[in-house]
Amino acid sequence: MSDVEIIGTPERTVSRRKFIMGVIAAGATTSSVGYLFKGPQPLLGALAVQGSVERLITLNVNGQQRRVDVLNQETLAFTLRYKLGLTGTKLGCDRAECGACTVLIDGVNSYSCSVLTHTVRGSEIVTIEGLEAPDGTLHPVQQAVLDEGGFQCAFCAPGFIMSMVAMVEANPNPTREEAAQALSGNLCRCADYDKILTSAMRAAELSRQQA
Amino acid sequence: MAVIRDMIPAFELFQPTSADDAIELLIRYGEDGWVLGGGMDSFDWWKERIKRPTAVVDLVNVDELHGIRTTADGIEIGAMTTLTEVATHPELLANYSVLTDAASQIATPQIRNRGTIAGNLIQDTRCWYYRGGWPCYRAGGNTCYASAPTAMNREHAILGTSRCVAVSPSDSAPALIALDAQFVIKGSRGERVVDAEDFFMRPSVDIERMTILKPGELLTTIRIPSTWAGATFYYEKIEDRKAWDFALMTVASAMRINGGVIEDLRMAVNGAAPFPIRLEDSERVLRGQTPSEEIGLRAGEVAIRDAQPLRHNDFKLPLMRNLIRRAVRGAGV
Amino acid sequence: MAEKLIGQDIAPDDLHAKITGRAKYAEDFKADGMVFAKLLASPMPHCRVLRIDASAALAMDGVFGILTADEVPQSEFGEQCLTNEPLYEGEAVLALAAVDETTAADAIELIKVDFEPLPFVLSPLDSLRPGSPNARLQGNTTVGRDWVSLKWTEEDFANAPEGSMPMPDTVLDADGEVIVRKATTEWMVGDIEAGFAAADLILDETIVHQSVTHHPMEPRTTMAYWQNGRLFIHTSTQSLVRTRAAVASQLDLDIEDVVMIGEYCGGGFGSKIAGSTIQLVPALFSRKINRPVMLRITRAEETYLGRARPGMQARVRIGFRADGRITALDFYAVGDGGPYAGGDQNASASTASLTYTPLNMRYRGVAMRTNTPPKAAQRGPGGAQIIGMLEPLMDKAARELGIDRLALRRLNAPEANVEYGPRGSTLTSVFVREAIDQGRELFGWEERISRSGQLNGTKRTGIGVGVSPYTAGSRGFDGLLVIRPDGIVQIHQGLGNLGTNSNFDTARAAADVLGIEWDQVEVVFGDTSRHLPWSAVQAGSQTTHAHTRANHAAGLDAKQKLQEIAARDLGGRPEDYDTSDGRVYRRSNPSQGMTLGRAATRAIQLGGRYSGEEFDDNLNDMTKASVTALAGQGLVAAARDTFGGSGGLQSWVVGFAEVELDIETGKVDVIHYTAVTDCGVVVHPRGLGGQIFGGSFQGMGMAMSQKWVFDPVWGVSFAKRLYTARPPGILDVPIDVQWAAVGIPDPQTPVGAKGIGEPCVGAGSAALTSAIADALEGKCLCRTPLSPDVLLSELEGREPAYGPLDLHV
Amino acid sequence: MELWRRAANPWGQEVLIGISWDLMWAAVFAGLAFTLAHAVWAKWLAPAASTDASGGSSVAGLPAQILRHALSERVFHWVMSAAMLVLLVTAFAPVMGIQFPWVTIHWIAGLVLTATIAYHIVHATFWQDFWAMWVNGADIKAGVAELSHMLGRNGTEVPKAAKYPIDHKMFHHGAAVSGLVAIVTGIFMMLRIDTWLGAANPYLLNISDSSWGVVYVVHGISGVALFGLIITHIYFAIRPDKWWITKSMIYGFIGRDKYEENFDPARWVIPGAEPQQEELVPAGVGSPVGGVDDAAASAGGGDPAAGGGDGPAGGGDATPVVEDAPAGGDDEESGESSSGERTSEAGGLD
Repeated sequence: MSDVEIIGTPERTVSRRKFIMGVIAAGATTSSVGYLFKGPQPLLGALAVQGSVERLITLNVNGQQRRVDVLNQETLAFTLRYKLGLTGTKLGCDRAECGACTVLIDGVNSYSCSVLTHTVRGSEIVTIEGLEAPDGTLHPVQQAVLDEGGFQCAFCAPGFIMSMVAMVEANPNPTREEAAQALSGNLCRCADYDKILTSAMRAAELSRQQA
Repeated sequence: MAVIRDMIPAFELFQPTSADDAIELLIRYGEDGWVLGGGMDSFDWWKERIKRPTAVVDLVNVDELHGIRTTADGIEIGAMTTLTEVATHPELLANYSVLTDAASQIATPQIRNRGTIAGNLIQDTRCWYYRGGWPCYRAGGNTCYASAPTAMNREHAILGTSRCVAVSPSDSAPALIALDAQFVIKGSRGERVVDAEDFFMRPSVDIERMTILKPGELLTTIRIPSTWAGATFYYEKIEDRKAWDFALMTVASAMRINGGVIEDLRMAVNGAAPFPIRLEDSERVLRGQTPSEEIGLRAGEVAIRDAQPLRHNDFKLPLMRNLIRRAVRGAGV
Repeated sequence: MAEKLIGQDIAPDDLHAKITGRAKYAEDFKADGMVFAKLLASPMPHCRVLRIDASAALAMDGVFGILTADEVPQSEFGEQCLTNEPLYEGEAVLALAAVDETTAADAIELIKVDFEPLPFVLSPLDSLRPGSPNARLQGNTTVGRDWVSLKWTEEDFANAPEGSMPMPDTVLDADGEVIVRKATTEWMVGDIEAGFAAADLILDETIVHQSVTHHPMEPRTTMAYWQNGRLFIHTSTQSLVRTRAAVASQLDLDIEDVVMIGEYCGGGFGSKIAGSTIQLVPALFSRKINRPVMLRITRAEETYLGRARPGMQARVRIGFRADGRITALDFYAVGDGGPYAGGDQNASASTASLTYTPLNMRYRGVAMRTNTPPKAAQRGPGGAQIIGMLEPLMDKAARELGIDRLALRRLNAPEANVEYGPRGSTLTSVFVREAIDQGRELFGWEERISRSGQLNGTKRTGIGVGVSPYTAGSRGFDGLLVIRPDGIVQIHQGLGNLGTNSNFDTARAAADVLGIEWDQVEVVFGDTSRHLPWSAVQAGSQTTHAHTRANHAAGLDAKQKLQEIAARDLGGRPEDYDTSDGRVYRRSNPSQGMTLGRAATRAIQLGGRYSGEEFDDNLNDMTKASVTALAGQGLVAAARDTFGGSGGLQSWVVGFAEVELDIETGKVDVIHYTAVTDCGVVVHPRGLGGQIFGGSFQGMGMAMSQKWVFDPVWGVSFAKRLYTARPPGILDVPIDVQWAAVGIPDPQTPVGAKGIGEPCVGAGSAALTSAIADALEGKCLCRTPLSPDVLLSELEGREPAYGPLDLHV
Repeated sequence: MELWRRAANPWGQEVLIGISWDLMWAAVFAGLAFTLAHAVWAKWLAPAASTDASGGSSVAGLPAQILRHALSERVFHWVMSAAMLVLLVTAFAPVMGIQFPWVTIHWIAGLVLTATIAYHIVHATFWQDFWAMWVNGADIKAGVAELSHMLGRNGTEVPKAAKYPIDHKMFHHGAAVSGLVAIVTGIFMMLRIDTWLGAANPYLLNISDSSWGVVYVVHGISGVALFGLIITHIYFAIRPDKWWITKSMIYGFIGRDKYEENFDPARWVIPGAEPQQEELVPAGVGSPVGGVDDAAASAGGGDPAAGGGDGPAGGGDATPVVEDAPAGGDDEESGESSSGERTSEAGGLD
């Protein structure tokens, strides 16, 4: 043992009851997976001010209406990953600096780490899980990536793929430079950019064929 | 500081549907209130837990703040218009391309898709001492760490400093100054309209704010007069990486050239000072002149006459001079 | 006969999961009752924890306790997962667990820790100055296993020319015993003074290479829980079975009591070779509070805890003969090892020795500790730094001697019989001259070099080349496969899965021995409960070489067993049988044979060594345990790589770049990049291309933009965000690129393949430093990163942006 | 109310960074409350003028106008006041919401203040009666009596004052201490901004950030104290019943009647007049010698005639220091002739 004085240990044993209380305090009993966030207890209820948001909302994700309990300060990335179990959306930096969390909000690629879930309540959200058809047919972009041997570690892949989807919608016939511009908000630390660009060009090609 | 914060503290969230309601809420919460536009700056502060608003007023549902309108004497951009919308708007592309050039080079596509034109103008400085939560002047403390002789200040200011040497990070600001834009500010006592170049706070006046906006005020509209429509524009941004990075320096100019002579012009840079600066001295040098390498160089030299580099940002002097030269060259030497 | 799988473009098996979002990385798991841990990190670069008051935090609802340094395994010299004497800003002091992360963050803020600041040092050279602080209380470096406080004298510093790094000599007595030590590692091959005497041109340069954080996309998150004394740990690691072994050893557990799940790893580049120290926190915390603990690492924490490539301050003197041959290379380096290691400079020295084969060489290295985040191997450790710094100097020499830059490199490049480094190391093969020649053609050297220095508007063209070797393999690991009664060949792989495709690509070696199609193969990986063989660490570009061999061995074992079963059932001798297209059959009468599935059923019936009940004793214990667990499930083949060989493995990448330097802004655009590699047989062309360009682009980022910045007064880091650390994005790398492989098999390995991950970084970095120097009309700035500020100051003839020995800028 | 502003330094240690601006508001409030209370008291509650045992002074040979502040003192006072006002305005107006570029003005005004104070210290030490501002036993007695009187003990006799009554002296000392502290801390603080002293360098002198915090706090406290003091000072200066004192800081003179009414001739000896008692000033210092050469304007105002530098000057010259005003104005203005000027008057922060 070192001679560091530690106040608070040996800590009290946390009883099962305490745990449950903690969970309730965290306002997370309504969701089986949603205990990531603590709510603003002091303000809740006491301040039913006009214009303030309600916590239980309906979110349109991948074409489904999902009822979900969302805290005020919750980002879309957290709601997707921890409330809705859509862990395909990755958190690489949580600061709009890497693009791993990119999803489509009303068809536009956006960093889900940097938007409040409440802000996009009325929007259509599409994540990587929403691209594949119910019968397992891959989205042309996914197919293109598969054809071209895809990514390396692929932690950035869901974000890149969502940006490619936005790209082929906005510009189905891009040059390689334009594709690079369209994907410039996504970082790949494996720097597999050449293969990614080739995949993007193939994605545009497959999309054109499908259209 | 190595305290890893990361999780956003709780706040009350409001989504009013009108600017007036938003202003009312902001007045009610005063310094504890926070305007949420695109959020590209806000989230950073919240996640770092350096700024902890009690109430956040999300403007997403305030329709009157969205959109681009052509008016009798120019064009109006709602504060909540995204940078992508600005960068791709046909009328802006056709007649005010200095602004679309600027907007299209901001950060990344995703940031432009959510980030707003007002947010780009209002965003806080990126001085890493300040953003790191150091108790500097701008944070209400009594020190500028960034101007110390030992400091790492490659990105910092060479002009217009006063205790604080942080730079304004806005890429769209110099373009709007070049276009002689006006900003409409709404508050509890109605509207006021200010010139773009007067919108940005000098640290000598208030070291803790980047703009003249007071708590309870909203920037609602950007008005671009038709004065400079279709003029000869130049915009250039120099940054380290071609995406994400804040500018080391940007230059924007609008010139009216007639018979090979610069009849009139407006020119601004950012990344040089704690606020975007209009280059009136350079404009004076250039007005009435035929664009040439020599006059461009002179305009550049004039602009950096009073510049005072810190230990690591001496390069900004030649950079600023050269960008001004290039703007003149862009007018067709 | 099935076409050989080696050499084909086959999409890796896990790609479908990766592109649909099904691939689960460590952070994507949850377990019933899981709680979240957060770290309290040191705000100071060096301090001592005096007192921790966690009472307010522990009183919060939803808080489950704290874990302190007193409760984690102690380590006298090395790094602990939590510490009471933080040695860098951001080092973890304690962890707190709570019901959710916001509660944990709120609670952490309530913990009061009294820190006593201690002296700190950021730059390794500073720690050599007389009277300067040491990074550790014990000293600033180690000699043998002893800590020492190594200082140079004022005289040593005064003796160096202005702006140059000193090169003080260690003082020896008559018997060669050290009287006054100046460096921690010294060696000499040949006679350095004679070498310089024979030189017609001597270059003498001080060089500074930044440290750069690895910054894998996935932070090193870990989730752990215990069941009946067994640890289940989901973690982000480059290796798998080796990380499992490391965790078992650190926690003093039986290896069988650690179940490690790491199916996907979001990048490592050397920073997660055996996982990471911090992964012990959830394991220990979970045991303490008896519930699953998730420790989600943030990007800022990743910057602190996530390792970095060691920077160095160095000086090099190189003597050239008039024909360009290097007669003497004198390299003196002070390496930044962070608080726990010694830096990369020794590897730099041996890489220089191999790349340029100087006739005489002296190396002196000082392995310094600093109070900066821990350093670790990063893709081409030591090699990437020295190649990036020396290649522009080769150009400078060529320029001054009036000879072709490629010719100078070719002249000094090693041949097959090379002996390099202090111990005269040898190689299995080397075809770098072939790579240079092929690159000359592919890049169009003659045409492009004619554009060197041309000014187009404000942009000046620069042509650069980097010749970069690095380690590419090891030997002696195990292969393990099961041929199931359904005919599927289940190939078990104990490697990590960080996107190099090693698990899949090296499995091809076994499949090729059996002559089967890829769709008959199922690769088992990523979860130690699935019975994996002992493997190399996924580092040092070992796996392509090591595991094509191991899988080749397992394939031969399987084939042998198939032949024996066939001979037993169908008559004849085993040698009469061959395997291909999912069958084992008689060579003389292919219709006579059986499917692999049938043979597997027979193997189960036969038992013994056919079904894994018996196995070779030379297998590793972990492989033996896996074979035992798999026994009876089919035809079990397990074999150790005993193919042998002499000499080390090195692969080469020769990178060629054309850049345009804007002389008014200092901005560099990379117009074109060509890379040619000597990595033996190409296993997976598309994967190889990805590795070459990815590594090269990482090197370009290192050369041009990537930052590592500290405030010198407070010792606090700034480049801890991605937007301040500036790893290259898709717009910063060239779009016009091409690659080729020499493709000559390594003669000492059955498959002929060598690894490739490492040398690309040095090639990319050096091609740019060389091209930028070319665009500066030969001026070598000898530092990284060559960002616009540095270049513009040079172009404008202003005072340099940084002092010649300034580090951490 | 917070007293201090604290912040975490870059190492997370809590350090002082300055005073809370609440303190400024407290000073404003205290100053205004005091003046209000005093005004109310003076208008409605003040007891009748005290009776002094000595009654109205009557000193033979008193001129009609008595010089109270020499020109040099008055110039000093007003320059210093201007600097002080500028300092207070530049310090506190931005905090109150009136924003302008204040820093440069503030430190330049600070340098002006420093120069005036330095002049004053030297002047008071070597050319003036340094001890005239000293609080002595008589002052304290007078102060106690005055207080008793103010508290309504009507019978109390309040002795007449020396040249500077105790309240003036206390104000002077309060302002002197606050001012000096503000000056010393302010000069340190200039190291942390770009000034003529050089570029900002927070690490100069190697002072720890917590010590810097103390410097800022002390500067803040002295500033706030000055703010409060100046509020009350201005209040008294503009009160009609004190206007004659204020005027003396403008024109230099008080009327004979005021002298006789308020001052003890024994304690403020007018040279040339007949002292009735031993002077109280310590031996060896500033015997009442002449020297006001530069007497100024007419007490009645209007005619700004300058006193000649010729006549009454001269060290040790016992010529009357006061002429009837207005003095003949044919000489050229000269406020500077007084190298030998010695009076018993301490220049005052009156």
